[in-house]
Amino acid sequence: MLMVTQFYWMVRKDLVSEYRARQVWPAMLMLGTLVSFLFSAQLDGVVEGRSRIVGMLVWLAIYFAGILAMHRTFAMEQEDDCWDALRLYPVTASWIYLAKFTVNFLTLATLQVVVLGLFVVFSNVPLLDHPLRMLTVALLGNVGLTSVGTLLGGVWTENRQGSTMLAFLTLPLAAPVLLAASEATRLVIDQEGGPLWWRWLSFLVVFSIVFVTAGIVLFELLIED
Amino acid sequence: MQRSDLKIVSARWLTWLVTGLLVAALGMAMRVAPMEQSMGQVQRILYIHVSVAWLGLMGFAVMGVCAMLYLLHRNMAWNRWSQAANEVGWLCSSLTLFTGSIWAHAAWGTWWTWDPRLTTSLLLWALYSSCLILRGSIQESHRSARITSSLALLGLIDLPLVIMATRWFRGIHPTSPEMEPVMHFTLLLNVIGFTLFFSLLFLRRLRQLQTDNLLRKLELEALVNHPYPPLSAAGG
Amino acid sequence: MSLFVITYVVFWLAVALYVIRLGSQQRRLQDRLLALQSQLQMPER
Amino acid sequence: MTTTHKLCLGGIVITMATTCLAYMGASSSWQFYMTVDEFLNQAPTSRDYRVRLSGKVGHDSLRIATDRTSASFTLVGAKSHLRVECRGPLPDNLTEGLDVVVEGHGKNSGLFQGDKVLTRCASKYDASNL
Repeated sequence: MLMVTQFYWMVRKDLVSEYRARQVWPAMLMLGTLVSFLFSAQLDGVVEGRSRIVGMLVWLAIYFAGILAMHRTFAMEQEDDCWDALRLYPVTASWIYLAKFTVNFLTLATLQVVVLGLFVVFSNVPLLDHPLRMLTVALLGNVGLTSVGTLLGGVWTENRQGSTMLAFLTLPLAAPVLLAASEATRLVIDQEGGPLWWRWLSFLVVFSIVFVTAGIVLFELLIED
Repeated sequence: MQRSDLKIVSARWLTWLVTGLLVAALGMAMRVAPMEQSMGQVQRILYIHVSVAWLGLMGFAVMGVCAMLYLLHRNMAWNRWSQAANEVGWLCSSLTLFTGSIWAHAAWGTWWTWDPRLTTSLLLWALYSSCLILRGSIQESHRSARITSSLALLGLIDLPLVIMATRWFRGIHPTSPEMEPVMHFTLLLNVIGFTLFFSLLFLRRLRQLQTDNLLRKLELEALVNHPYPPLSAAGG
Repeated sequence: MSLFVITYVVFWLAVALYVIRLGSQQRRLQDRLLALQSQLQMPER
Repeated sequence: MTTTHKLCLGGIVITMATTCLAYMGASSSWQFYMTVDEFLNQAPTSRDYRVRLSGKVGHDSLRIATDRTSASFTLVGAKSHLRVECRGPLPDNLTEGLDVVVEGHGKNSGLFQGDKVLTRCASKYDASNL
């Protein structure tokens, strides 16, 4: 019970500080919007294979803006030695990981709402004709990206070129999620359910399980000094 | 493993043995082994491709196991093992992709296709590269070792996927085709020769890293005992 | 020249590059060792 | 819980997940390609999407345009066969009786419109008599 309370406070303090200082969300949403704009504008002339391209672009936009945000949630902790204070808090590193994971999940979810909305409006692709399916893909993709991003984000708290390095290092680990999520998104757009869709979905589930577990286990090793 | 145990690296006879083996393997691969019927001369890439592919996988396994040992014992010696394996393994992994791509162009008619074996191998290469970059970009040694080891450990998941990709999933990459006895022997010779050669490179690199570590300690010690470096002598 | 010969040549070039890198690393280590030796042989002040 | 315990636990979960992935791959085969028979067993209406098909080039069926930009042949499976028309770069060693993978999409008329052909290696490496 105590764990849950501590977890709640760790999540809450991040959300409250974000609400007051607005350090992460505006920059992330700005980048997401801009990237979505550019991508959709370029899509105008494309006739064939639109769904395939849109599937990929949506996730690329989410990935780039999302990685920026995940880096910032950790970089934020550097001010006034918040990070050291957080690690002195009597919880195991696994709980810190889960708290950061939750915050990043919520952040990325907001980004997804914006990016998906923009793509629906600007690219004329029926992304939301099967809202439930799209929601499932978005959720699983979010969990996959967040688990990787949060795990490696802890590494680069104080490094100045951290966000570049983070994008660099997460890419090989996040590439399977990006591919699976894009492919699943394409199938949603093309309105193809069936075994292929389920296969990509189950891949996303397995990936998420692996990396959330890895995060709970390895986070301690990554953040100790 | 201490420095003295690595004397074998500098043993002349071993160097000559490996050189001889490699020359024999090269000769067998380029001349003695028969030309393949449907693919022609290009099939001779098989001998180096399979050798370095196997060593790329081996390298990652060594790196992963050493990374785990480092994390358990926090002994920098294991990190040096893992770093040497990382460098040599990355080289082998890159060469696998390169030779494979050329062979694929001749045999399949494309430089690259998203076959399961190819995709997972590319991922393995990306993981190798990430670890390599990570090692160079963090100054503090234990921090760098800890983070790289964690990533190497995570990457270990990809290893069984690469190995089993042709058996578990349907793809265009052949599993282990039957071949003429001469070809088989040539392949075996090549694999053994390359394994010895790259192991030697690995041990050389390992020894360099150990020497570097030792020198660093001695330099620090010398700096403490002789606080004035030769600079002042030059000035006087 | 057939494709496989080119592949072999490039292959060995890449390996040779790594070996050269190892060699230069070795020289650097040797230089450091020499510097250390000369430093240790200096009279103490 | 010590680091060792955590590592062991993590290892178990990750191994299980990988096994699960392997099982999924083995049972439904994470398809790089479909066989001709599998493709033709589907309802004709669902054939109009991009797919890779594997089969043999039928005997006496290969016609290659003189400028090597297009070819047509029969793709033979275990039980059935399919007419393929392919536009795009062709591999140099495309011949009859060879295992190939064709990338493209089906047409309702029973024709398969390909745009890329990959030849598959022989499953046995034989010495050439030359």
